[in-house]
Amino acid sequence: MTHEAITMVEAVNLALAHEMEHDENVVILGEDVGTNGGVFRATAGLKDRFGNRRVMDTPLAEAMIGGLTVGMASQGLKPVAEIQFMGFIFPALEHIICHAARLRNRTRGRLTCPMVLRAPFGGGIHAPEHHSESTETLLAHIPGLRVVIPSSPARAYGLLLSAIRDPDPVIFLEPKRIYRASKQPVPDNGAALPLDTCFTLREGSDITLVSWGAMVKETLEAAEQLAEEGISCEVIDVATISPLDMDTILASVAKTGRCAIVHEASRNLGVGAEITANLCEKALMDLQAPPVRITGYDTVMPYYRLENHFMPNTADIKDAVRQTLEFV
Amino acid sequence: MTHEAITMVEAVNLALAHEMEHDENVVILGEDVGTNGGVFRATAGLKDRFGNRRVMDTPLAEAMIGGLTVGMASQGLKPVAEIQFMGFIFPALEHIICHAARLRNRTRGRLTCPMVLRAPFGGGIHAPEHHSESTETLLAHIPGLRVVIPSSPARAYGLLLSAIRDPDPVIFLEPKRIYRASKQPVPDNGAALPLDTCFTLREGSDITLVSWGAMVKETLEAAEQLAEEGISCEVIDVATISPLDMDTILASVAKTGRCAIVHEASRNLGVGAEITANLCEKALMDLQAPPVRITGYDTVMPYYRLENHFMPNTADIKDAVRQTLEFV
Amino acid sequence: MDTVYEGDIRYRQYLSAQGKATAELPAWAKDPEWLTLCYRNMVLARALDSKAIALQRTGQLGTYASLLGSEAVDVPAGLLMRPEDVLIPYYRNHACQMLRGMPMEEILLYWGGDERGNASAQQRQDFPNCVPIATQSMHACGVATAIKMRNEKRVAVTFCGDGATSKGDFLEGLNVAGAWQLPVVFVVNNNQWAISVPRALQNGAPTLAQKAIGAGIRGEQVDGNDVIAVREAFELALERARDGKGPSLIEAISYRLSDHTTADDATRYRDNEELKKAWELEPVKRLRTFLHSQGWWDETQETAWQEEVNTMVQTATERYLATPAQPIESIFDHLFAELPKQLHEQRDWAMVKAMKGGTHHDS
Amino acid sequence: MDTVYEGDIRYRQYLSAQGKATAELPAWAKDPEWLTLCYRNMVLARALDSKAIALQRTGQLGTYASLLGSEAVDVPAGLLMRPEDVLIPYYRNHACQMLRGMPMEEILLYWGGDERGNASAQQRQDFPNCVPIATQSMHACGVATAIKMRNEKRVAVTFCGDGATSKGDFLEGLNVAGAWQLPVVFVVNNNQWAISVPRALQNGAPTLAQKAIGAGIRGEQVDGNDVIAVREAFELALERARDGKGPSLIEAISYRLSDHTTADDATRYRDNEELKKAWELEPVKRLRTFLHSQGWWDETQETAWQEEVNTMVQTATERYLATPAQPIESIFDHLFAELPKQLHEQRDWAMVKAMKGGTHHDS
Ligand SMILES: Cc1ncc(C[n+]2csc(CCOP(=O)(O)OP(=O)(O)O)c2C)c(N)n1
Ligand SMILES: Cc1ncc(C[n+]2csc(CCOP(=O)(O)OP(=O)(O)O)c2C)c(N)n1
Ligand SMILES: [Mg+2]
Ligand SMILES: [Mg+2]
Repeated sequence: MTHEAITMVEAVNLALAHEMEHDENVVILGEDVGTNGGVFRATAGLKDRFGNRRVMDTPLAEAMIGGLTVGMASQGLKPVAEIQFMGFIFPALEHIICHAARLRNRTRGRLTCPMVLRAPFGGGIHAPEHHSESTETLLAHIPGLRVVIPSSPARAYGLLLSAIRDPDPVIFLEPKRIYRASKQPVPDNGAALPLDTCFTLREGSDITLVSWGAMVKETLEAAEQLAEEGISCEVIDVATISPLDMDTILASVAKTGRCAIVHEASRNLGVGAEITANLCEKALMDLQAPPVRITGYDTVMPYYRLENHFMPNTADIKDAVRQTLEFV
Repeated sequence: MTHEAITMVEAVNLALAHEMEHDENVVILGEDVGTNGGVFRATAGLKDRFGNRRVMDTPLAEAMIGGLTVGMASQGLKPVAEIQFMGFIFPALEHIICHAARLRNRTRGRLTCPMVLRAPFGGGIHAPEHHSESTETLLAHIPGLRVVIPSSPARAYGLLLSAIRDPDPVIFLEPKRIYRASKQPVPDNGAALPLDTCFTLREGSDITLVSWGAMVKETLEAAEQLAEEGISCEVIDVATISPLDMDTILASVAKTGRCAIVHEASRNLGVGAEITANLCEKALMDLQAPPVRITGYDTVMPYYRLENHFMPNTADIKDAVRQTLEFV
Repeated sequence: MDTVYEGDIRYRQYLSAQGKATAELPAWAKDPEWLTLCYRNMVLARALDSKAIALQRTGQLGTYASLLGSEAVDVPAGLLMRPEDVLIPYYRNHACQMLRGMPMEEILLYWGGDERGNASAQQRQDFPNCVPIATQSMHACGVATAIKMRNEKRVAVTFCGDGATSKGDFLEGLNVAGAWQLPVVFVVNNNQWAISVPRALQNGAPTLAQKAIGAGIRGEQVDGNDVIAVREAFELALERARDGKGPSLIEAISYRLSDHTTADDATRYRDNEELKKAWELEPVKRLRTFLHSQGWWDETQETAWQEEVNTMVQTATERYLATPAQPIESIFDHLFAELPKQLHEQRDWAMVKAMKGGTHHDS
Repeated sequence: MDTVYEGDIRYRQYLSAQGKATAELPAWAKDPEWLTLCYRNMVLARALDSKAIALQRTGQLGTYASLLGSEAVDVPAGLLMRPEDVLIPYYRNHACQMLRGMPMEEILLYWGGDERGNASAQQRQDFPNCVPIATQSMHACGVATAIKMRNEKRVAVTFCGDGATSKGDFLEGLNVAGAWQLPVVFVVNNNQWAISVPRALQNGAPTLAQKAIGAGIRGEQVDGNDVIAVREAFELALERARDGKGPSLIEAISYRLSDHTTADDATRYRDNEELKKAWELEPVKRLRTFLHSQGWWDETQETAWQEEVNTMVQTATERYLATPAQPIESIFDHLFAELPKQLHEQRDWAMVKAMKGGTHHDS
């Protein structure tokens, strides 16, 4: 059991290895996941350790990765498939939406689809086109899927364990900008984290900041800096964006009366829309100011020279929070 | 010029014929669109009239339909592609999202993608699996696309003309439940309807009902019936769900103070979420009650024996409106 | 220029349209047992098919895809597969499904718009009907991957139509099956039409079987109206797969004697002459003629069997029609192993709405 | 069993690894002009490539895909295509793009993360680099459909890698090209690796060219390190397409002498011995040896050309580095022909944020 501080991508690797060690049905497939250990090294060493029957380099075809995974899962394997970048997930959507999310329902439970589909996503690493988008909405909207996004090494480890153990399909989106942004000791004790709850990372009384994935970093930074100005922020990491745990968010907003939601995805129909809609429907009387969304623009993610303009930053969050607090 | 009353699917056909007649660059492609005239007869007679160079039965491959369309559009054609049912659009998404929506932006306007992708969608006709879903969110979330949904023969005609003439990609979703539900005289005069505005179908003062597509029928019915109870509903047909014209909706809610949004799609991250979020952000002080969403459930669209349970009906809308009006 | 690859595609046929042997019959075909069993099931399948169409026409069934003309493709497969094999069907494999143990009333239940048609234990690990074209090809490869990984002697068998061979899923499936030498059999039921699109518009090659070549797997063509040819091809493919010798593609040439589905009207696009000619090739009569000529089947047997078949189909129909709809909460209860808390409220609403006086009562 | 299809795949080569003729050379290859032009451009392409890698290493360029080892695949295509033809490239066709008129500084600008790298008028109707694997194959078919529909004598030429041949888009593209007999040429630059996945894991067939067979189109293999073979194959394919004789697939066997991109480290998965052997086959030296042996090129010319090339690349680099970033509003201004009113506010915010004192100033 390691207590060394590790990065998020190492935590992903640790969780994969842990589950492969404890459940022989857990297998890995994807492009370059074998000898190469994944382009981000998330599966590094696993082929050597578990053999190429359980860690499979596939031909280059995402629809096929999606379809194979469904077929394998129906046989009681627990495939963990990697889509190399979320920007290449689209060919797999037919299998995810029409089959993975529906196999249990379609057969009234006779066949099930206990699979995980991992994909790095989001901007900020100066990557080529299609390597930086945040399109989690497309999956979060689909009934029958769980969509999980970790924001720290420890949560990556615990949530990925849950995702693999879950008897239903889970989309596990990894914010690659923070793959190696910080280290944290993560005991390899097999302790899973729940997929049905947000995580409150910081308590506060003036405003609730809601975020997930890489933007949690900026959100926490903003909270920290605003504290110096005497503004007390509660910070919630949604983690499982679908099904969405509004209870935690509503309880927090009942207390703070204000809310800012931070995400990298485009604003229009980003998950922030659903959260805001819920606040409006269920907490209208609690709101002392309109909730605010701090998000990417409704434009194509620009090619990398301008990408930082697209992505919200700490200063944006602080500005928005201050404005919300000024609202009367 | 015909003034005969026609159905919505006939109006689609009329608009296609009109544009093919007036612009030789307009061409049609898809599965069964030629001799068969489309499984819903939307392209009936067009192959005979314009020849099989301009009305092309494609091999059975939706990714290919998406990709061909992009290639053709880049050459200055104005392809109107049909996806036989929206439930089969997923393989085409990579081309729609990564290419159609981005070709202009990616080349700073050097190449453009003036295409229309038509697809019938929605439930209520007791169809096989995958023939009844409403997944407009998946397209509406994508920057660079216009997503248009008609709700009457006249609007189908006028909006489709605009869609074809538009210099950018338009997704044109046709609510098949109302393909033949009613008839309306539609003069074939080439007059287009704007893609940047909602249509106010009925004025009212107590509450704003917002809907699109097939649900506009139930929404209007509910308004009619509620009028008899002395409740005055304003009814807005969104029509172009992305980019979304909030101005019309906000102006209406400023007047009525209440809002109910009706859509067939699942609730979570349905377009109703974005509308509600906008109301919360921009009209918080106008709202006399929380807006309400009357939607499909966050479940898989059930196979047809139970589908009517999934789809909101007139009584649901009336109940929700009454409850909203009782809110104090 | 060096030749770096050479290949060919063969066509297999034993029975002419007139039910006469066109080649030396395999040994097993000299015994009446299997062929009469096959015949009986083809007749049964056709009777079920007629009933389904009648039910649809009278508003008692939804859109239905007829199997008319593919009996000889489906039935041998259903008879030859072992229980532990896995069928990954498309939407026109009712005969095979029936032979794999799926009760006829469940076949009707499925086409009656009810998910329980996919639910019976008799279906074991077989996949449900697949509507999104060709996606099943890849599920079959996934199943076969699991089988291979576990060193099991089982085979994944999947069907699709001629139109489906144009879709990436089918082609990606062939490719990975070849790359990984998976225990899978792909059967293309080439019934010459994909709704209104004829075979010639799908693809520019003389055979569909040659798509196997690019994937480096075995491919062959068989007369899909000839059960002897289909059994030979299929048995070989099954055995090879079971013995770890890799995948096969079988293109069975049949003809869609029906409309595409009950929602279709083939007279809009299909020449009546062509249909007439196709009826001359049809598989049930062909086999019956052969059985007659061998003295393995006679009019008395035929009449008795037709009667028996009608009773079976009628019983199944009654069971189907007597099946009450699922309760509305069923749409929530199979979404996940356990209903997420977020959905409890929606489930409650749905139940209230479905109750007497509710907005969706009896709808 | 009747044979219903027979086919083969041939391999074309004229120059051995040692730059010696292995077959009777085509007539045009007896003339120095084209081959020295080809050589010059291969050297230029390689110089640009080295520069790009150097820029990336020093933080002046983003992730870059080297063309090292595919010069002989790209350059002949760039020289033989006509201006009115359309190139639908993948992301490893810089040499071809350059020869089609794309200024080197724009090639760098693209890899420098700037959409204007796809924008110059010199690129005419050529498609921009395509990142989502194999999707370009289908765009090429769309372009070819437009060309065919208008009865134009133009050709759509598209490239992809060996890995890309596994993806549905490539296969669906071949299929429709065959069904519709489109004026398109598919070139597979089989450089043996798809990032870390070797050719053998992609596909179970001996050649990738035989994927053409299932689509009913011409397919052949060429030595992709031999410009003479590549030109012969490519010219034939272009001519056929231009004359309405249908599509071709050319599998050019090269080797990826570089890492996959600058973000990759091939030593993690690739044997050094294999790489060493591949260097013995490389195309630039092979052609130079041949030119030397014919007396068409000498050391003096080489030195002079290397110098010239360096100057050209240096000038382009300076232009690239001097190009200021686009203003932030550019991300709005090319989204649609006209900015929808809904986006005006976001555009305004973005500009304010980018201003001095704004939260995104200089970010
Ligand atoms: C992905 C997808 N696209 C379109 C359809 C609509 N559709 C259903 S059957 C069919 C034709 C299939 O033809 P073929 O593969 O030849 O099989 P057949 O029905 O003739 O047996 C089409 C286009 C679908 N079900 N799935
Ligand atoms: C749809 C898609 N999936 C994955 C990737 C990531 N990716 C980029 S290049 C590459 C390998 C391509 O190999 P190959 O086709 O042989 O071309 P090469 O780069 O070797 O020239 C992969 C997997 C991508 N760009 N697009
Ligand atoms: Mg067919
Ligand atoms: Mg390669």
